[in-house]
Amino acid sequence: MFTEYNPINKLMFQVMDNHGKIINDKLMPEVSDQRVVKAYKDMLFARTADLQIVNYQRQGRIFTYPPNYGQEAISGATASIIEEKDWLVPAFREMGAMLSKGVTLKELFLLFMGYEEGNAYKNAKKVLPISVPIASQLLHAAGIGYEIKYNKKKELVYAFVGDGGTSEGDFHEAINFAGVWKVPVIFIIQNNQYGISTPVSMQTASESLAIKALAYGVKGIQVDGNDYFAMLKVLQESKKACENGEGPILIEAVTYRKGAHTTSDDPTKYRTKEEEESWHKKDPLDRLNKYLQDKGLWSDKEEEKIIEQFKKEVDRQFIEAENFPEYKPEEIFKYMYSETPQELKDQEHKLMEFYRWKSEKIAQTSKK
Amino acid sequence: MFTEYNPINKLMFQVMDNHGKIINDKLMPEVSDQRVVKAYKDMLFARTADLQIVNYQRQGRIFTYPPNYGQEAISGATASIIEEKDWLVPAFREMGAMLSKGVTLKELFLLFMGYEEGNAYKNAKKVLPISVPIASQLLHAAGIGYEIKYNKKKELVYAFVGDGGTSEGDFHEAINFAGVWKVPVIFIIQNNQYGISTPVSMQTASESLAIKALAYGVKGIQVDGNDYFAMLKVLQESKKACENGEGPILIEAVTYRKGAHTTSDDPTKYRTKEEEESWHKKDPLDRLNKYLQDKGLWSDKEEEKIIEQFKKEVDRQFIEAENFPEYKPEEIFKYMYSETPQELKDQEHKLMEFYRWKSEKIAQTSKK
Amino acid sequence: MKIMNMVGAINDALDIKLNEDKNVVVFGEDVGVEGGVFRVTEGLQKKYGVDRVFDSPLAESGIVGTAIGMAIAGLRPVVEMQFCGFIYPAMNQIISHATRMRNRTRGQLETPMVIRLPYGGGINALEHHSESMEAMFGHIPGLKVVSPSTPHDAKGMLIAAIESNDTILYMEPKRIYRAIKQEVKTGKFTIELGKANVVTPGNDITVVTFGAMVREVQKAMVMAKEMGISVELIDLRSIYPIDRETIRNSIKKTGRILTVTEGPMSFGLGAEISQIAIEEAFLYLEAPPARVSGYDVIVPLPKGEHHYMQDAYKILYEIERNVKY
Amino acid sequence: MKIMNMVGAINDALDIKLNEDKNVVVFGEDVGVEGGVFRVTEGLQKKYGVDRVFDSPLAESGIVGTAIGMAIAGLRPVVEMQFCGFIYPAMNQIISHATRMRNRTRGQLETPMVIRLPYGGGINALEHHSESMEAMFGHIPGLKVVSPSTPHDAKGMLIAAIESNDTILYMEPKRIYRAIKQEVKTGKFTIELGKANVVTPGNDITVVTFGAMVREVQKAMVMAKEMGISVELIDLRSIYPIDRETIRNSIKKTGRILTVTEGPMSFGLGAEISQIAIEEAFLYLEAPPARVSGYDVIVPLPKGEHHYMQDAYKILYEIERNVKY
Ligand SMILES: Cc1ncc(C[n+]2csc(CCOP(=O)(O)OP(=O)(O)O)c2C)c(N)n1
Ligand SMILES: Cc1ncc(C[n+]2csc(CCOP(=O)(O)OP(=O)(O)O)c2C)c(N)n1
Ligand SMILES: [Mg+2]
Ligand SMILES: [Mg+2]
Repeated sequence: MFTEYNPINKLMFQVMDNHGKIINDKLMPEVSDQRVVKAYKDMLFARTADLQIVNYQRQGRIFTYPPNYGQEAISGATASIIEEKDWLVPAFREMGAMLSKGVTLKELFLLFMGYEEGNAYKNAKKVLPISVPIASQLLHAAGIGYEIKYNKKKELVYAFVGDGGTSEGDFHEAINFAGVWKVPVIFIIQNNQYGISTPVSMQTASESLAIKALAYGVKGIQVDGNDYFAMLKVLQESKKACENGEGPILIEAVTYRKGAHTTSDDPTKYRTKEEEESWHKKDPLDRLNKYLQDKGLWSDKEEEKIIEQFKKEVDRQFIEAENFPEYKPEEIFKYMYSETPQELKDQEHKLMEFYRWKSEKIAQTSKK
Repeated sequence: MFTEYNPINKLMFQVMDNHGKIINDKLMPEVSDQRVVKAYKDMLFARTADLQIVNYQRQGRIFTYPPNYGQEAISGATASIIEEKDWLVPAFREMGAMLSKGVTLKELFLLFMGYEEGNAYKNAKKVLPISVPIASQLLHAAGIGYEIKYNKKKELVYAFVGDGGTSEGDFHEAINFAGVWKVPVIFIIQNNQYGISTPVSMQTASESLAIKALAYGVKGIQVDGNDYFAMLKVLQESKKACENGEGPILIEAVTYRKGAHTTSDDPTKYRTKEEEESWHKKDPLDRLNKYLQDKGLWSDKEEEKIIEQFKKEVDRQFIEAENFPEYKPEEIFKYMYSETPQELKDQEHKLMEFYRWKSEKIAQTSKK
Repeated sequence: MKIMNMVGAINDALDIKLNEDKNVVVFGEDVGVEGGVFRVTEGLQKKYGVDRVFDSPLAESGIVGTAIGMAIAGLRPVVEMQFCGFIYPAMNQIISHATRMRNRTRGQLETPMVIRLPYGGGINALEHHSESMEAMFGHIPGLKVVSPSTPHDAKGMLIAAIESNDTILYMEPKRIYRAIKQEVKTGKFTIELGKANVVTPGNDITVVTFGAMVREVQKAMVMAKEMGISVELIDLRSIYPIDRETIRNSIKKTGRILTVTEGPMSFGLGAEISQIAIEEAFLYLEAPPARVSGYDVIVPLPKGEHHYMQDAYKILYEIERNVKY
Repeated sequence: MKIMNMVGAINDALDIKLNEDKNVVVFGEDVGVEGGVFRVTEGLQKKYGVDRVFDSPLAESGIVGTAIGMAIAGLRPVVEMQFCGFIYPAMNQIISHATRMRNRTRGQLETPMVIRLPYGGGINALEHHSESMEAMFGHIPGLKVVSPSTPHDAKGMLIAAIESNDTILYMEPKRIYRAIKQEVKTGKFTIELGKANVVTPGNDITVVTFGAMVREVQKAMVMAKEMGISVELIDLRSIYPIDRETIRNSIKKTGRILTVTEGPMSFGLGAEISQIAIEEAFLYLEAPPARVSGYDVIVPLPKGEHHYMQDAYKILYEIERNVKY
C-alpha cells in the first residue's frame, strides 16, 4: 500500500464513493459489520454533541468551542483501531477518538466551560490533553514513541495535527526526530482545508501534505478522510508497519471543516457557498449511513431514535458539568509543583487574606 | 536539469571526476578559462587563510574559529556567480563567498578576535553577518526575497545552511514561506557530513537533504559540492529559474569538512582515518588544480609563488586587525537603539563613574 | 476628531501608515481576508492589496524571522502574533536577531519593525490566551516594549512605533479592545515612546500601571477617594525603557508607590518599578514600594481567573495597606 | 571524598543516576560520542549505551519537546542545551508545556526532567555564548531554576534535580567548569533545591549572588575586608523559588543588601531580590537595596566583555557606596 500510494504518485486512497458504494472490495479493511455500526453511532454521537454544543455556546453556557463537524470519520476510524495500551495525542478536533479512550463528554464540557478539570481525564489513561499551541504536541508524541521503543513495549502513538499545523517548526522537528529514532508513531494530519481563514494553498506550496513524509524518510500516504473505510484501512496498515519497526508514518487525511473554526468564527468571510456545498456531498456520516442502509444495517428510524437518546445524554453530561463545584482559590496554586514551595504558599496566604478583607469591606459598605 | 535531477531520482549532479576530468562536456557551465583560474586562486586564498588562522589560533592570537577547509568549491562557485545587486546570507563557513562580496579578511579576523566591527562590512553591501544561531538566518533570506519580489527588483538571495541546520524548525519555516511566496532565494545546504560530531545520518532519516525540497513544492537538487563546475552549473540554472519566477531553489551541496568543527574541536573523536582519507581524494582544490594543469592554465610553480603572496597578504590583514583600536566602554551602549534612551545613558554614566573610581582606587592601593 | 474604540484606533493607525509609506507591509496569521481574529486589520487588504496586507503560514518564528529580512531590505513590516501565548516560537528570532542586528553590525543593518501582541486576561479564553509577559520582554536588551491604555494612545503610539527604526513590541490590551470609546484625532499624530503619562495627579500614593489595568486602577481610585486617599495614577505606556523621571517626581510628592500588573509576580514589572523607586527616591519613601500582580501560577481557565486577576478591590487592598503602613 | 572540578562533579551525578535508575536518559546535541562540547557527558555513552546517552538532531525545540513526551511516559530525561544562547528555540516547549502539564491536567500528568544549560560570560566566546538570562526563566511559572557555584553543590543539586518530579532548569556556570577543584563526597547525596547557602557570615552588608559570580564576590570580599567591611555572602543556589527566609534573616542582621548578577539589569534578579528585601525587612534597611549587574545591552564580544562584566572592583564599588550611604 505504501509503495503504491507513495505520495509522489499523487494518489488519494479511497475505498467508498460519495454514495456509500465500495469502489474496490479488495481495499476494504478487516472490520465486522457490528464494529462499523458502532463506529457510525459514535460518529453520530460526536456530531450530535457538536451541534448541541454550538447551541449551548449561543446560549452563553459555554465559552469558545472548536467543532469537529464534518471530520468525524477520522476520529471514528481511530476509535475503531486504538487500544487501551496505545497513546492518543490530540490536537483539538478529535472528540470521537478521545471519547473512545475513555474521556467523557462532561470532561470536554468542563474544559470549554473554563475548568482545568476538563483535562484531568479520570477514566482515561494515555491520553494527552487537547493541545492549544499548534503542532507543539507532535514532539510529545515522538518522545512517547521513544519511551515505547526504549522499553520494548508493544504500544503505539496516534498523534494529530491540522493542515495549518504543518507550517510550524515543531511539525518538522517532530517527524524528523521520530524518523531518526524509528519510533511507532502514526502522525495524522487532518487536512480540513483551512487554518482558521487561511487556505492550505497559503500554508504550503507542496503538492500535498502527505509528500512531506519524504523530507523525513518516513512512509506517507494521502487518504480520503471522509471515507471511514479508507481511513481505517490506512490506519490498519500503518499499525502493521509500526509493529514491524517501520514507523513512524505520516497520514494526510483529506477532509473539510463543515462548521466554523470556533464558535467565534464566521466562515462566510473566507469560504464560498459553492465550496461548502461541494463538500457536503462528501459528508462522512452521509456516506457511511448510505453504506449501512444499503446493507440493511441501519435505518432512518433507528437514526431518529438514537439521535434523541444522544441528545438527552449530551444534555445530561452538560448539566452535570454545569453543576461542577465552584473553583476554589487554592486550586490555582496546588498543581504548579510536585510540592508547593513556600513562595507559592505565601502568595496563596496573601490571596486568602485579601478575600477576608474584601468580604469585610463589602459588609461595611453595605451597612452604610 | 531540475527534472532529470529531481531528488526522487537519487542522482547527484557531477561534471568533473576526482582527477579533474570532465565527465560530460555538455554539462559544463558557461565560464571563461580566466574566470576559472580566478576562482581557483580565490579558493586557494581561502584555504591559505584558513590554515594560517588555525595557526594564529594555536598561538593564542585569535579565539574560536570555524574553518572552511575542504568546502571551498561551494563558496568559490557562489563567488563566480553572485553579483553586486544580489544578497548573501551566510551561515559561518562561506569565507570565499563573503570575500567576493567585498567583506575583507581583516573584518573576519576582527570578528574572531572579538570585535563587533568584524560584522560591520565597510565595503560590502547586501551581506548579512555570519549567523551563529543555526538555521535562523534562512528566514531572513526568505524575507529579503519578499522585498525583492514586492519591489519588482532583479535581485537574488544566496542563503547558506549546514546539514545539521536542516533539523531546525526555522529551516522548515524558511523554505516553506519562500515556497508559498515564490521568492528568488537560492538555499544552499553545505552538507559536510557532520554537525560538530553528529553525522548526517543522525540528523535525518531522509534519503538525501535535497529531497526535502518536495516538502515545500520547490525545485531541489543534489550536487557534488567539491566539484566547482557542477556547483557553478547548478547555480547558473538556479539563477535562471529564479529569474523566471520559478524560485526558490534548494541545493544540497555534498562536501566534507576536512578540518575540525572549530579550533576547539577534535574530529578524531568521531571520525575514522579511512573516512577522512576517502574524502581527501575528492578535495575540491586538488580536482580543480588537476583540471587547470591538464589544460595548461596552471602550474605548481605558480601555485607556490601565489601561496607565498597569499600568506603575506593574510598576515598583513591579520596584523592590521591586531592593531585595531581598543574597545571603548561607550561602544557597548551605542548601537542598541536608533537613539540611545535615557536608561542606557544612565547606565553608561554609571560605568564611567566606576572606571574613575577604580583608577583612583588602584592608584591609592599602589601608593600604599 | 472621531469616536473610536481601540480596535478602530489601531486600524486607523495602520491605515494611515499603509497609505503614507509604501514600505509598510502588514502580515500574520489571518490578518488578510479575515481581518484578524479581533478584526483589527479589517478592510486593509481590500484597500491595499494582497502584497501589502496578507496572511502568512501558521508559524510565528517564520513571521518574525521573515519580517527581520524584510526590514533589513528596507520594508517596515508590522506583524501580528495572534495571541500573547503564541509568541514563544518566535522568541529566538526576537532575542537573537531582531534586537541585535544593529548592535551586531555596529549600525550597518537595522530592523525597523513592529510586533503587535494582543495580551492579557479577562476575556474568558482558553489556555495560552490570557498571558501578560511584559517583564519577560522588558528584560530583552534591544527591544522596546510599549502598551497603550486608550484608543488615543493606541493610535499615536502605533504610528510612532511604525516610524521608529527600532524593533518594537506593541502590546495590545485585548480586554479593552472595544470597552473604551473616545474621541480620537483624525489624521496623523504620534506619541513619543518611552514617556509615561500622569493620568491623574494625586498626593498620597503613586500607582504605576499600563494597558488594561489602568481602568481597574481607576475603579479602585473611586473607592480610595471615598476613603480620603488621593492616588497619583501613572500609565507607563512604555515598559522598556521605563520613564524614571516621571516615577521619581511622583514619589517625591507622594512618598509611596504601588505597581499593578497582570503578569506573574516574581521577576515582574513590580519589582523593577520598586527597584527604580529605591534607586531614585529612597529617602522619600514612607512605606515599602509594593506590587499587586498575578501570582506565580498559570493564568487559570475562565472559571478560576477571577482568583488570579487584579480587580479594583485587590488594588484598593494594597493601596490601603500601603497608606496605613 | 574525591577531588573534582565542576565538569567532573556533574558527570559523576549523571553517572550515579544513570546507574541507579533505568528511567534516566541523557540526550542533546553532541552529548553522546563526543561527550558534549564541554566534555560534561564524557564516557557516559560508552558506559550506558546509545539508547540511554545519545546525540539528538540539531533542534532545541525538538530536544525539549521530545523530553516532555518521554517524561510523561515515565522516563526521566536530562537534556543539554549546548549554550545559553541556544535555548530560545525551545522556549515554547518550556513555557507552554514543560511547566504546565501538571497544572493543566490537575496533577494527572507530570514532566520530571532536567534541562542543563551552560550559561554566562567570561570565556572569550562568540556572540550568543555568554548570556545569563536567569531572570527570564525565573519569571516562568512552573519552572524551577537552580545554579550551583561549586563542584560539591553541582553534584548534590543535579542529583536532587533528576529526582525531582518537576521540570528543572539547571544552569551551569561554564566559566568555572574547571576553575574550582574541591573535595566532593563520593556516592550519592542531594542538596535540597530552593534553599540558599550562607557561604560566609558577615555583619555590614548582605551580598546575594549565585553561580560564577560567587567567586567574583569572594574576591571583592578580600578587598572589602581590608577596608574593614564585613560582608555576608549568600549563594542563592535556587533562582526560583527564592529562599526569602535566608534573605530576611540576613538583612535583619546587616541592614544592607546588594545583588550581583551577570544578566541585563532591567527586570533582572537584582530587582526581585530588592523587592523581597523591602517586603520582608523594610524597617531594617539602612540603605537602598542595590544591584550590580550587566547593562541592558548585548553581551559584548570578547574584546569588550570586560566593560560589561562584574569583576571584583565593580562589586567592591557598590559595596562601598552602599555601606557609605
Ligand atoms: C502556536 C499557535 N499559533 C496560533 C494559534 C491560534 N490558532 C488556533 S487554531 C489555528 C488554526 C489551526 O489550523 P489547523 O492546524 O489547520 O487546524 P484546524 O483548526 O483546521 O483543525 C490558529 C492559528 C495557536 N493556537 N497556536
Ligand atoms: C540554535 C543553535 N544550536 C546550537 C548551536 C551550536 N552549534 C554551533 S555549530 C553546530 C553544528 C552545525 O552543524 P551544520 O549545520 O552541519 O554546520 P557545519 O558546522 O557542519 O558547517 C552547533 C550545534 C548553534 N550555534 N545554534
Ligand atoms: Mg485546518
Ligand atoms: Mg555540517
